[in-house]
Amino acid sequence: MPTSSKNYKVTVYVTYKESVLDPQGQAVQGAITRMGYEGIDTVRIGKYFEITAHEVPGTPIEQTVDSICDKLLANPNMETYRYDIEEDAR
Amino acid sequence: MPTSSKNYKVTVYVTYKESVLDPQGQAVQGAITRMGYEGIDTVRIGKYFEITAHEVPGTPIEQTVDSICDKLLANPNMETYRYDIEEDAR
Amino acid sequence: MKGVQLSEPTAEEVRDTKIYRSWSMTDAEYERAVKMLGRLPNYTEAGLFAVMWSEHCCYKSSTPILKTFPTTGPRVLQGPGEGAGIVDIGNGKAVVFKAESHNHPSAVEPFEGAATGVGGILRDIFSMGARPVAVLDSLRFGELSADKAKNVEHNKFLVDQVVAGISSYGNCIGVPTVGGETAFDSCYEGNPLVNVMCVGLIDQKDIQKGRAAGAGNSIMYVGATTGRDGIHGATFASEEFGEGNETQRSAVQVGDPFMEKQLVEACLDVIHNHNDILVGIQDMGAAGLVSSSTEMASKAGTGLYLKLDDVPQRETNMTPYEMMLSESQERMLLCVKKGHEQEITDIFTSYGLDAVTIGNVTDDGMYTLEHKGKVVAEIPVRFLTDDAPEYHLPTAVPQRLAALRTTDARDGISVTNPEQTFLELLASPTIASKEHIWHTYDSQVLTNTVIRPGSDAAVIRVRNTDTALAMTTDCNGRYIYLDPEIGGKIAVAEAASNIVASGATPLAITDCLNYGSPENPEVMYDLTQSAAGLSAACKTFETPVISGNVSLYNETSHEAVYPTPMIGMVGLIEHTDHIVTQAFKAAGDAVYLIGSLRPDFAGSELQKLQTGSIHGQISDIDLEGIKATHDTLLAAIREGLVASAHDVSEGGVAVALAESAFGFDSKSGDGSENPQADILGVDAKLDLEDELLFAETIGTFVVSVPLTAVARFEELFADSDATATRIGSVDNSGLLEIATRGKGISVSTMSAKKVWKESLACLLS
Amino acid sequence: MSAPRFAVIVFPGSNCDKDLLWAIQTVVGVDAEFVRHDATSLKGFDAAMLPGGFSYGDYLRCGAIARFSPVMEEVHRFADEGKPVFGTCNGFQILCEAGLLPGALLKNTSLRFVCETAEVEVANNETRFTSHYEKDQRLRIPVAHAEGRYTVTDEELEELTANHQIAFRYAKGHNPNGSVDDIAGVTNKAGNVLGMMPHPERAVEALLGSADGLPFFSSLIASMTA
Ligand SMILES: Nc1ncnc2c1ncn2[C@@H]1O[C@H](COP(=O)(O)OP(=O)(O)O)[C@@H](O)[C@H]1O
Ligand SMILES: [Mg+2]
Repeated sequence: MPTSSKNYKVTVYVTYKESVLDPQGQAVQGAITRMGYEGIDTVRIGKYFEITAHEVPGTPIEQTVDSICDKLLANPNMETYRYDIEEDAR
Repeated sequence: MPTSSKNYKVTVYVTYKESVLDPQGQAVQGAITRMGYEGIDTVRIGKYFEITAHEVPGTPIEQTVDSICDKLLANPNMETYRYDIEEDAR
Repeated sequence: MKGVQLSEPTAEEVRDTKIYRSWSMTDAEYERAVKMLGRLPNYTEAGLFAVMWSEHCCYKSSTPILKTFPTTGPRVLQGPGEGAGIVDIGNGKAVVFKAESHNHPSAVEPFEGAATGVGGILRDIFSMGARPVAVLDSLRFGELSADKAKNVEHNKFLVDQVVAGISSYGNCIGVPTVGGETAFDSCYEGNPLVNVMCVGLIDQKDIQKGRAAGAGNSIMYVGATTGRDGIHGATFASEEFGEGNETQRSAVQVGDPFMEKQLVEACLDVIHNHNDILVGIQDMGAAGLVSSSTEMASKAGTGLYLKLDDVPQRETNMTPYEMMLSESQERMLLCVKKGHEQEITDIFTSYGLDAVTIGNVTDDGMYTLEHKGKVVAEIPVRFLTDDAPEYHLPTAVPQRLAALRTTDARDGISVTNPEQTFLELLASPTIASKEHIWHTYDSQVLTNTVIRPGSDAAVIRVRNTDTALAMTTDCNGRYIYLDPEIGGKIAVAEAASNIVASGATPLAITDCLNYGSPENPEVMYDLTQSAAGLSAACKTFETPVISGNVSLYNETSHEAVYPTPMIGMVGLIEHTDHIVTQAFKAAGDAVYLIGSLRPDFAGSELQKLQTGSIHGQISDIDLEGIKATHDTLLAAIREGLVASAHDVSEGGVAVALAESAFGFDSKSGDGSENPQADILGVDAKLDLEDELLFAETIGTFVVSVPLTAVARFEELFADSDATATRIGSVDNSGLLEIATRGKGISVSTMSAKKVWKESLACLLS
Repeated sequence: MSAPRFAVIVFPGSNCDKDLLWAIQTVVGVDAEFVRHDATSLKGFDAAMLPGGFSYGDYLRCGAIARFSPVMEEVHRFADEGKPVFGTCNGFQILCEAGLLPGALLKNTSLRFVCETAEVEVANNETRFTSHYEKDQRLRIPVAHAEGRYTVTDEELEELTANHQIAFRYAKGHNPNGSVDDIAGVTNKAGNVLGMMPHPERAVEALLGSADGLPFFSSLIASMTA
């Protein structure tokens, strides 16, 4: 991996759309309640990706990440995503 | 849920420890490479919890979240976690 | 031999600090290694000795006992010593099987521990060249009710996670989990037992051996990369390394069933289609690279030269010690004819896997490791393998035996309300239906499963033949606890009864010997005596031991587990027409009790239910008599006279009759669950006291016979040394009616079934 | 048309591929062959069959990675040309991810893997995959999955219903996974692509408990030879 170019730390968050039932989140919430914790109202579970990347001349990193999210990391039928890109000193 | 007290939005991130094999991340990374994207170096997958909560008199929210993470959301043998707590206007 | 990494102790420091003790190597063993080598072993070498001479790798305390097992027979093609044992099943085919324990990893990390247990035993099977076709799981946990457990929530968590781990790995890789057993006793709290058995099929011409033969041939590493996974226990405690940071610590092994699926297909491809360039193949199991490679060399009488820099690594700065001992999963070692490495690499690449050459076979008998340009270990192979120590450890009659036998097995037992007792037994987790568990296992993938979980034995048909294989796992640790020798006989007899009840001739067994610490003479007594019982029974039933596994040190600070030699047995069904299940098939069929019930209450579920403990002397069993019963029952089955057969075990004849009624399915009659099905009943009369309904007499069966076959069935038994008593019939009443000399039982089949079927899920929720 | 030839697609991690081949080739007796995920042509084949299993371990979402396999371009072409494309279990999940069928398959509401012989009903016997069944015929076909909860939006469900795209339903009270409207299998609008969670290839031999899947294969073959 080229050292002269920029490095990135990308974080992607994928969650179910509001309208999609998340039984796993419900189960976790139920467990929390049964364990005796108070004050927890709702739990939803999502996926979380930590990606390290480096600059590719001619392709902005945003474009790559956008495309990977759209095509692979999230299923647009039922999920939404967002991401953060940070420059990474390494 | 009481409306007079504070509401919180809690986000918990759970990831494998560095030393633990992450076959899921490897599979995704492989797919990204096969799909022809350049510049992606590593992918690790974690879990992501969106929790809404409300204030419980006498128990700081940090304490509750800490304890839930330790006991339920993360497996201390293999995983680490971090979280953000925000006050939520609702 | 200089130049090991700076952070590592020198050979002198290893000697002076006795660091090897933290690897469970004794001073005497260290001295032995020094003497054999004629010099001080360096850090890496001492580590190799410690791990290769550990109980886990060399069975130093159990070997003398294992040598007493019968291991040969006319059908045995491969006995103990290879990855798995092999038995001829005709038509040029053979069955390959072995069981393995993953108790300790499952106690620490139940999901991954159980999952990697499945992964490990699968590799043993396909490394022989066989395709894995079935998995069985034998599980033991602590109690599930709060009044009997120290930490009931943790016990439930363990059940949940272990089962999830097995299902996740087995389902993903696509090998059906077709059977197993699950029992609960407080002695397993803190030390659950997770034993997994795998059965494979092979064309006899494809049988492989794990050999590294032919100087100059290449040693190739395939599969997953190596990390610091599962390196034994205290090794990386901070004092030793003075660094103590997270990444230096041994990591939990994570299973990657997808990787293993590709590994199975690639390895079988090489074995079936490129056998001319493959010399040997072996899986990397316990003590990973060092164990697999030295064994391959030892079997071929060769030496090895390995260049550790070429070992694919997942983590940075791994030391030779770490690489050699790592137990990263999904890795195999191949010995390949020199010059053909690229062909092998290409095959693995086509499955998305890496295969790299990490060394070669030598003719000097030495095990030589190179790392960063230096030789870091140089030891004769046989020092690590064949010359490992073997101990004849002292035995002592356990004190518990005398104490347990002062009381009569009947003490504390009184059945005043047999119906209630019956329902309580059906609800006890050890007897209750395990559907909640096996429902999460894909038991049908590969489309060979004739009998899924839920009958005495699972049955897999053998494609392109008329034959099928029956398989089961069995062991009631309570009996061994009360009398190791008789208990050992019972374990094999019970497994054989399950096999016979499904219409099969028992072929052979594998085992997992789960015991406490061998340093305890009482444990050694249990081990020795139960092995004697197993051997005696194996001889009678003509089922040699073809493979197995020993798991010692199963104890927590409080107590050792019951001595639990799990028996995995496979039987051959000559024609699929002979397959029988435990489920009643039709109203009107006559019901027989085969054999006669005795007041066998010591260690029974009834005794535990009513007294909260187990005690008393179990009575010896008549192996020859049971064998005669088996032979006659099998003859009846093969003549097509038997509609259903179920052996009497936990809970006694009442439970056996009930389970036969529960299994009925009006659609398929195959015993699979269908709550909508019309329900059958049974009307039986036994000339016995109420208590006897719950006696656990091994070698007795409940059998149903169509009326048209009754005469011939009775004739067969009359001409034999076995007895069959007609006790009633299957009917449409929807009631379980069992009359006795006392009050007897009369309950609705549906309500009893509900108790039995829902209990486990209920207890686990 | 001459005797049809089936392609059984093998993705890394497919594990019902051999079962499907056995059912078609040995039990039903029709020409079938494995085709690797990286094949670039389906020339000479008349139907594409996507088996069950755990393609790429199902590590991201079921079917999400497999849909990018080179062979899927050919499967798309097949579908566009009106040739039959079938997916069971993981195959169904891949077809949904690939957009060849509407909807998605999510975790069972029980959150557990379920392996059982499902009670399935034929909702539409006028497809090329189901013509040898009676309408509403009750079938026993095994299911084995952890992610079989078929999910579509309300509008999509209306459309599916209006277009008679629902081919199979679980019998009332027998829904093993929480699928919307008890849906067990759907076709595309044109009716030449079918996905279903139950495994018809596991129900072709009475010895193994059910032969209710045989008419599925015979319907399909009849539609190809007609
Ligand atoms: N952990 C398990 N995994 C798979 N099947 C199981 C498991 N536990 C029990 N079973 C199945 O449940 C049935 C009853 O088991 P068990 O009571 O041990 O039978 P038996 O007393 O005849 O040996 C068997 O078909 C067995 O295979
Ligand atoms: Mg039995």
